[in-house]
Amino acid sequence: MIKVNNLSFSVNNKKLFHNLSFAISEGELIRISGSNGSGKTTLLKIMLGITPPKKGFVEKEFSFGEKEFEFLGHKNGLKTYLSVKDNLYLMDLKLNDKNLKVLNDLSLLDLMSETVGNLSYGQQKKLALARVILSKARLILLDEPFVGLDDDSKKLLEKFLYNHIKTGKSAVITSHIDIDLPYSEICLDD
Amino acid sequence: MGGHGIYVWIVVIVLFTTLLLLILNFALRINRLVKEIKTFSQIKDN
Amino acid sequence: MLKKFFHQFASPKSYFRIATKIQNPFLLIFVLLYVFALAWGLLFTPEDYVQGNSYRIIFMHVPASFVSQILFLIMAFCSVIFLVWRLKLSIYVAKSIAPIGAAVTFFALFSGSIWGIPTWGTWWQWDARITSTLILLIMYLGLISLHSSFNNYEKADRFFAIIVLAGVINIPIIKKSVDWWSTLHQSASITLTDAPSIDPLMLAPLFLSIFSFFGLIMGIVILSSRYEILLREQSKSWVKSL
Amino acid sequence: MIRLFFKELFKMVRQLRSWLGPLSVFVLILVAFPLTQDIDTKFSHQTTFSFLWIISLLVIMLSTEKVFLEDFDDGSMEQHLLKPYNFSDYVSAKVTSSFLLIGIPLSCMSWLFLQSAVAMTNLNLVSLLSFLLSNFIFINFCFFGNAVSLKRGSLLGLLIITPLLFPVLIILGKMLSAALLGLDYSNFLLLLLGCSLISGPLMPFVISYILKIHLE
Repeated sequence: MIKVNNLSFSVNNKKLFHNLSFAISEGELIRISGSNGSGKTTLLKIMLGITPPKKGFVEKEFSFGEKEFEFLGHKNGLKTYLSVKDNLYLMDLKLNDKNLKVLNDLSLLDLMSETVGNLSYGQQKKLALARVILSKARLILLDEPFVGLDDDSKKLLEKFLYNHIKTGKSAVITSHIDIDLPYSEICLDD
Repeated sequence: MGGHGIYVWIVVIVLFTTLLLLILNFALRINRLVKEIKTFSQIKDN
Repeated sequence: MLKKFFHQFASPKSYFRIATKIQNPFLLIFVLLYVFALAWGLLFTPEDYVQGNSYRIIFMHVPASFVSQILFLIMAFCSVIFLVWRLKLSIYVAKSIAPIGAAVTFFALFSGSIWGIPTWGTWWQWDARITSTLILLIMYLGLISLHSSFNNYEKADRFFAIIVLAGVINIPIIKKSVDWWSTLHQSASITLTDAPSIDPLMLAPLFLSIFSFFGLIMGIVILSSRYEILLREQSKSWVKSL
Repeated sequence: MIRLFFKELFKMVRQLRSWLGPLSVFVLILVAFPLTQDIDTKFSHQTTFSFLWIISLLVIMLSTEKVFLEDFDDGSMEQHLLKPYNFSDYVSAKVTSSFLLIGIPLSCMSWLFLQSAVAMTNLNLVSLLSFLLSNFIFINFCFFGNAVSLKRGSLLGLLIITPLLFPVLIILGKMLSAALLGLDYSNFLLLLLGCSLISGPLMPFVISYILKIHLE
């Protein structure tokens, strides 16, 4: 699905990683690990095509423009001065039964008219995750998705990821927290 | 008319001060940087 | 082919080596030449009938205002090379020109103002040339603060190059429009270029002073670009083994 | 594209302070200006016009101060970059919505103030048009400046783009003086139109290129 060839990256002459190669096939979960500042987020951004790599290239089977992937970074992409409902409108999510059921599972249904700025960090994170869960993308890339989630939501996300890769789709996550899923690991520490 | 020599000398003085300051500024900075790099690499070697 | 050539001969390392070698003789020659030109202009040319001695400021003012614009052009040229070929050396040079350009532009404005006091009776006029020079100074200052406000050098370099290019397109436009604007009012009593009755006795030292001042400033540019290279390439092995 | 524009408009309308605030500041300054003069003084055309232009420019600078910062900070700009549509469409949607909510009201208010301050008979429509065009150009350039100095406060970007706006102000001034002298001013109006026709489609590309560098 996506192939990374001899990737190198450095910031102000400081090397982050060198000659990195791997491939993601269908139905695979990749976990990128490494200490702080080892370039996990940067690697995700290179795979997304936001940051150009210093050397090497990323081969994609599909073009990233075609709504075949979904990304959630450290920043949630939510407007804090708007209500949950308005944010869902900005994310292009319709309020049909199926979507509402997922929102109910995330216990966000009671908060629909609440302003996002008044929600807790975990609730905001869940709202942002709702976009990923409802997107039906073939590849999802998550940057530290478990930070700030309670146990129930963590289990829900794990279950979602499990079903996701079960249906032949792929996911890339960076995480410090251990997860109960089969995954292959890419370690950025040398 | 004539006269007005004072203006010329003011400009001359300002010009040469500016040039001198520019040259000194960069020369001193280079010196300091080279010294720093040398001491850092020495500490790293030991 | 061309790219390879550039990368071999315009690497910061070989530039630094050559620059270190030629810098001192270069500076010395042009300082002496400029002092000679100034001495010739200030002491051995006849006094002007209209302006008296004050016209002698021309030997410092004209070179400075000329060089202040040439420096911006050189900076733009370097930026184009950087944006097209990603040649690091060119952006080092461009960046090291900015503070020097600001200093020269400031001096051009200052000497113009001083000259204005005896000739115009005022140290400032909102005339086309002066206004566009003032804008040039502001652009130099803006560029310096722009580059220093980024902590990622590579991003800063690209922004710097883009803004320099925007500025170099801008300068002729501003000049043209300000010219246009000032024609509405009465033109200034004496414009700087139409110095009254330039006779060859004054012209020769004037040209010599422009040439030698340019060389002198280029010497300082070599000096400051050496500093820039050292600063940016600190972690490279060739710098450490210096 | 249209959907995107409505989303941007929706976001902006909901955030009252981003457009209502600057408009109120504009009104307050308009009120303050006559207060500094004697009641009987009739303003000259030249002064009133240049006052209105400069105030519009300042208010637009004020109102566009954080246009990109908000999206950059909460991460929605990254999401826009990854979406199927062009990134420059997002920028032009933003420009258009702020022209609609800030540029057009500013032009109308300037025009109304003009009616009250100086008696204009032959220049009504043209002055409104010149306000609209100049405000459009101002907004485009202020967006450019803010894109450059995204996280460092808008001061830096404005320092660099304000010289770019001088020619526009000079054209405006020339147009006015030609009109007041009864000469043909259509050249200047066409020049202004040309400026906005060039900067309108071109600026979103430049701005999106700059924003992409910021996102790296």
